[in-house]
Amino acid sequence: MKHKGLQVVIPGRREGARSLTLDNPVIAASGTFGSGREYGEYLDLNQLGGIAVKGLTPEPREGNPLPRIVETPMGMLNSIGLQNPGLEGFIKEEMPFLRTYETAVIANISGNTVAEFTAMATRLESVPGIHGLEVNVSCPNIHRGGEVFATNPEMVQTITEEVVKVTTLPVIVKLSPNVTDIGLIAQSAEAGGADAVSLINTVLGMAIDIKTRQPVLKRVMGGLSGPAVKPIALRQVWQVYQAVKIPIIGMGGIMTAEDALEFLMAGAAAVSVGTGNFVNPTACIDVAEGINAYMEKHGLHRVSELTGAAHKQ
Amino acid sequence: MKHKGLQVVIPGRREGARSLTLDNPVIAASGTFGSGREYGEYLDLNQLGGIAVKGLTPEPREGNPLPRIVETPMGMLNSIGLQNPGLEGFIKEEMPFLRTYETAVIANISGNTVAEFTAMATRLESVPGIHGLEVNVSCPNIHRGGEVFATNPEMVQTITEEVVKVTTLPVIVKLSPNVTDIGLIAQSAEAGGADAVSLINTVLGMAIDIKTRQPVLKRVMGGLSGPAVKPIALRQVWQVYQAVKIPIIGMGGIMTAEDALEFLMAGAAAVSVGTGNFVNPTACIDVAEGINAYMEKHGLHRVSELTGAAHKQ
Amino acid sequence: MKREYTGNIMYQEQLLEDCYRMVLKTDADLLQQALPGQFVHLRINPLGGPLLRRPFSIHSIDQEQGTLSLLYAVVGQGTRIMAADLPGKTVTLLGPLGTGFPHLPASTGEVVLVGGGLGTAPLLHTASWLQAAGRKTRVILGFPSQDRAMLASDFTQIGATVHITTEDGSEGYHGYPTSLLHKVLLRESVQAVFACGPHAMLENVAKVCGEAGIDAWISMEEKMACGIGACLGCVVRIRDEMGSHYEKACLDGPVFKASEVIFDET
Amino acid sequence: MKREYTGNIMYQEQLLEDCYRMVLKTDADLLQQALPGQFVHLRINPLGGPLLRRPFSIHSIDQEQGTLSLLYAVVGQGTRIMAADLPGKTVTLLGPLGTGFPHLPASTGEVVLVGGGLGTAPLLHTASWLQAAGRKTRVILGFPSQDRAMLASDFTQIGATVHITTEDGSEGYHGYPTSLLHKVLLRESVQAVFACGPHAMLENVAKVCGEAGIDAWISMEEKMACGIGACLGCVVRIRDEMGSHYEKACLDGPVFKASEVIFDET
Ligand SMILES: Cc1cc2nc3c(=O)[nH]c(=O)nc-3n(C[C@H](O)[C@H](O)[C@H](O)COP(=O)(O)OP(=O)(O)OC[C@H]3O[C@@H](n4cnc5c(N)ncnc54)[C@H](O)[C@@H]3O)c2cc1C
Ligand SMILES: Cc1cc2nc3c(=O)[nH]c(=O)nc-3n(C[C@H](O)[C@H](O)[C@H](O)COP(=O)(O)OP(=O)(O)OC[C@H]3O[C@@H](n4cnc5c(N)ncnc54)[C@H](O)[C@@H]3O)c2cc1C
Ligand SMILES: Cc1cc2nc3c(=O)[nH]c(=O)nc-3n(C[C@H](O)[C@H](O)[C@H](O)COP(=O)(O)O)c2cc1C
Ligand SMILES: Cc1cc2nc3c(=O)[nH]c(=O)nc-3n(C[C@H](O)[C@H](O)[C@H](O)COP(=O)(O)O)c2cc1C
Ligand code: FES
Ligand code: FES
Repeated sequence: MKHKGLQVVIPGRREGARSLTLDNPVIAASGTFGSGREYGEYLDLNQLGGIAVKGLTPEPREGNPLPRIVETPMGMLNSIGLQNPGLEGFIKEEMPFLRTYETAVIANISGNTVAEFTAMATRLESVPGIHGLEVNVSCPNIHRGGEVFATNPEMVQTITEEVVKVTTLPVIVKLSPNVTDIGLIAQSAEAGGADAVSLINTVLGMAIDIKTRQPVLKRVMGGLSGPAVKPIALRQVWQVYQAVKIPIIGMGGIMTAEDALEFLMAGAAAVSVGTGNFVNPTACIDVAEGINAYMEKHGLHRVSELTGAAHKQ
Repeated sequence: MKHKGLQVVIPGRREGARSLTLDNPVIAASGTFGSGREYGEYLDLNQLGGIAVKGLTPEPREGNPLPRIVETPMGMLNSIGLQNPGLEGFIKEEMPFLRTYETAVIANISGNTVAEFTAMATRLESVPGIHGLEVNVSCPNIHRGGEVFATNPEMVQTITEEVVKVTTLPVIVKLSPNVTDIGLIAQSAEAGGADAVSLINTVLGMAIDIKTRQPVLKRVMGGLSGPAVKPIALRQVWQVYQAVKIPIIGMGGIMTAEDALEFLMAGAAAVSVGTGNFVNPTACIDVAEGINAYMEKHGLHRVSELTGAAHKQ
Repeated sequence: MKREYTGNIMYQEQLLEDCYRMVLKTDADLLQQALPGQFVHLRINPLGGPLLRRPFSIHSIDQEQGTLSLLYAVVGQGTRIMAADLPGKTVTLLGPLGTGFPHLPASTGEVVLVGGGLGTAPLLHTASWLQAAGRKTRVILGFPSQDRAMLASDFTQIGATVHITTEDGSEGYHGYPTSLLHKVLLRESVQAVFACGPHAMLENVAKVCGEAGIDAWISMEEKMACGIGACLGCVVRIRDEMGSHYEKACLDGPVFKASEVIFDET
Repeated sequence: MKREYTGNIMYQEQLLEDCYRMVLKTDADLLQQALPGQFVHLRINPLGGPLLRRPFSIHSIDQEQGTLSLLYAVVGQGTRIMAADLPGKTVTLLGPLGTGFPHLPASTGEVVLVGGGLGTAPLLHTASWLQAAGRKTRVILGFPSQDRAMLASDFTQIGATVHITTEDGSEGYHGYPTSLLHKVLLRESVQAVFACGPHAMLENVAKVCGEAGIDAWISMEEKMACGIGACLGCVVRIRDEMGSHYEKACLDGPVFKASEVIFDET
């Protein structure tokens, strides 16, 4: 879906930084859409607002042993373990394909040290066709006893500062919901120079197989996503909107345009659809069309008129 | 359901403290079962493991304006606002009824200051028929700018210490899931002298009405409960089991015996059913019977054989 | 002990584009107890979602057939599923729940029932019950327009006097049901008014009846979780000597004395 | 563009206490494309839960009737809902998905199909297709006991040679289907083996065929979310020159060359 009223621009905040222009406010969420190839058979990738590609690491990763997914009531747990061909593999195998589309491509990067994040950002700076970086801070920091970066405001600020130093690409910091005060973490990203934040990543959860009396997932815990988490995600988008001034990309359980509108009204400038793609392969486009229809029906001219609407009485 | 194998005893840890004996591991969760009167028409209250009565405050409270409930995918948000007749009202109006049953009655107390908690605990110490205290720390502390007690380890430890000083009743500290590290908070309760912890209270969430473009709940955020939160609750029970030695009462989305068995295996000594009662008014008993059937089928003699089973390989 | 009943869908009748009547075969116990204005709490999809039960007024009862009917509008997930349900499917029911319309003392005055749109649902069972008790029953049914009007014949069949009102005048009285009610109260000897419909209509019923000095009872729709008085989700603010207090729509209501309800909140 | 199809439940047949055959009317597009061993990804309850789609092998296809059938066991929420579904209900389908059994080069050797329990599901469509191509088809169906045995007549009807095996000897060959397979491989001229069933059986098929030097393809059941290759939820470990790598059961499979599958993980 393309037309001026649907466009969302996330301006670069730093000197010389590029901005991110989405044709419409719906981005396919990282890790749920591969590099777009598979869903490209069900929809026209050019109709998306953006594609956040699957999480990348410096080296190829095999990912976790099976089972990797468990269904839960209106949700799912995943423990994919960042299976990916590594940054170079991705650039070689997927970018030529992605460059044939006009849709904004957002590289989602995961590291276990600050250096890994900056190395990936540096490398991506010069890759044609990359429109933005999404910094996935929901990873354990191997230099800090495995503490998850995303739970520590200083670490989030540091990663953000270091990444923005090495790139002119717009930098989106992807926040974890598994924290006491997500507003605080968003402020750290903002203070570190992030151009936007995206949230929520998956909620830590687990399931037990009562037959074997063991956790279903080999790695015990997994990430909960899907409609079950929507109320939590909306609340956190609301809190972050009150905490920071930079744009928010909202996600967590979006299946329909109505869901997406809730996120926009809670404060999101754009949204992502993750698990929803698995249920409905044209979800991203259905959501964009539904937002468009709502805007037409209510005489709205720009998506930004909806962003944060629920905060105004 | 009563027989020796189903009994769960939560020993008092302090000098002179009483212990809590549950006939079976299934307790009706606070706030979802009133004082048992209504559900008493659908089931025999004597068949329950225990009843955690609706949350009590020192003075009567009217609760929040409507709407107070919103359904979400396989969950619900509530914003009841602790409507209750006040501690004295409860003792006068409900305790004579509850004393006619043998089932363990657990008083759930909520305060906005440490003094409110200790005043209620002191008063309940001498009320016949009360078998235990559940200290609901998911309330804002009016002396600390509204910071929720449950998110601050020191405050949790202080409340626990002060409450255990004034009561010989077993003290259960009810933990909030809305924290980065629930193990840490559980350790504070344990260090403060709690006899047990119960978790999870509701997960902070919200919903927006896209017609009015306003939050559905007048108080904006509410507490998410029901099957949607089960994976989160199980994960936190698992984490708390690894963090403390005191017994855990597990809850969050339990609808069936299978759900309850997952909680026991994750580390719970007993479980509570909340939202499940609304869907199935005999849920508590159905769950107890299902646990019993599972134990018989697998030749288990005591519920404790299941507690934490998933931690052993 | 009260218990959950099963309801087996016998058939459905589509009355309007978004309005259906569902006929359920269910237990004689439930049918015998059901008083006018009470409701059932339906678990629409026991094998899946939605999670919570949905409250529906008892629309009519056929003791001989052993059936209960519901009249419902398709507004969200639960009612969308109901509308797609096929005969043979099983739902579960709690009920009859709540406090319905009062048993009035004997009188020659008539009882006027006022229904707004889908609010008509409980009034058919209520009218049958009044007619069976030999009470003169007048029914005022309000709809936006003729193409949304329904059920008049169901009421005349059981012997009630029926007035249709439409907002656009396309059928019957041109105006709101409450303005016709106002006229009826001036003209007829009315003992009491029973009403069900949107909050705004109920508020007007309270006003009109208050001014005329006629007792009125109204049925309130609030969101419900438990449906039996345990969760405190469904409260209605009720006037008292001290000011006001909350009562539970599911247990103390859904029918309340109109003069006692404070409407500001919803 | 690929798209989602709707499937209208025509009827269901209960084959065992917990096993049903569901016949769906669906789009000719889907039916024409469907190759043996491929699957459809079913959204059982588009108006409610469960959330995720469920993968089911294509059991048979009737181009004339425009129908597709699934053979399924009731094991959890989704299949419980399916078993309760009434004719007339609509589900949605993605498919045909995945890579099915290979197109074999012409040969006089027979193709042996080995099915364990519900694993028989894709083999009926496969057998029809082989028979239509003029290939000699032998089917070995393994069940725990006679009262769980089924489908023999469906296979004989289309001209395949059928053997039943039961673990307790109550019908047909006494033993596992793989031990009968072992005998068949010694006795007959077999070009290839296609198998579907529990992991343990597939592992044995791989072993028996490996020892006999016969090519075998097996269909793997892994938990799936997307069903189309995007989520990486359904991987299978495949042997390669460097050691091994993961392939996707939904896209690269569910049928894999038996000699390449590494079974340790599941
Ligand atoms: C005592 C009582 C009697 C009722 N009788 C009837 C009747 O006879 N016919 C009829 O069509 N409707 C009746 N309603 C309203 C009916 O319960 C709702 O329309 C229905 O629950 C909507 O469910 P849904 O899943 O389609 O809508 P959704 O909007 O998806 O429902 C979401 C949640 O909101 C609640 N909800 C939505 N609308 C209403 C409403 N208007 N009132 C109360 N809760 C609501 C639902 O129960 C559910 O918990 C009655 C309500 C009450 C309280
Ligand atoms: C390619 C493929 C083809 C299949 N074909 C058939 C068939 O023809 N007939 C048949 O009866 N079954 C078949 N299965 C298995 C079938 O998908 C599951 O039995 C079904 O999904 C169970 O759903 P449920 O909701 O009843 O069970 P639940 O246990 O409630 O399901 C929970 C989750 O686990 C998954 N799951 C559960 N069991 C299995 C399983 N054995 N394999 C894979 N995922 C599982 C479900 O898909 C769902 O995501 C096939 C599986 C795959 C991968
Ligand atoms: C299977 C799966 C894989 C995911 N992989 C990643 C990832 O690699 N990087 C990342 O930042 N988020 C990842 N996510 C999180 C999603 O991008 C999204 O934040 C989350 O699922 C919530 O949105 P949803 O409820 O719409 O799925 C993954 C989610 C799923 C379900
Ligand atoms: C309507 C409602 C009211 C509640 N009131 C209280 C309360 O007063 N005190 C308390 O500690 N927990 C309260 N809770 C939380 C429950 O006791 C329980 O911790 C939570 O709902 C998770 O369990 P569930 O998913 O089984 O409902 C309430 C929950 C609901 C749904
Ligand atoms: S719906 Fe629970 S008290 Fe009325
Ligand atoms: S199910 Fe998603 S990759 Fe196979």
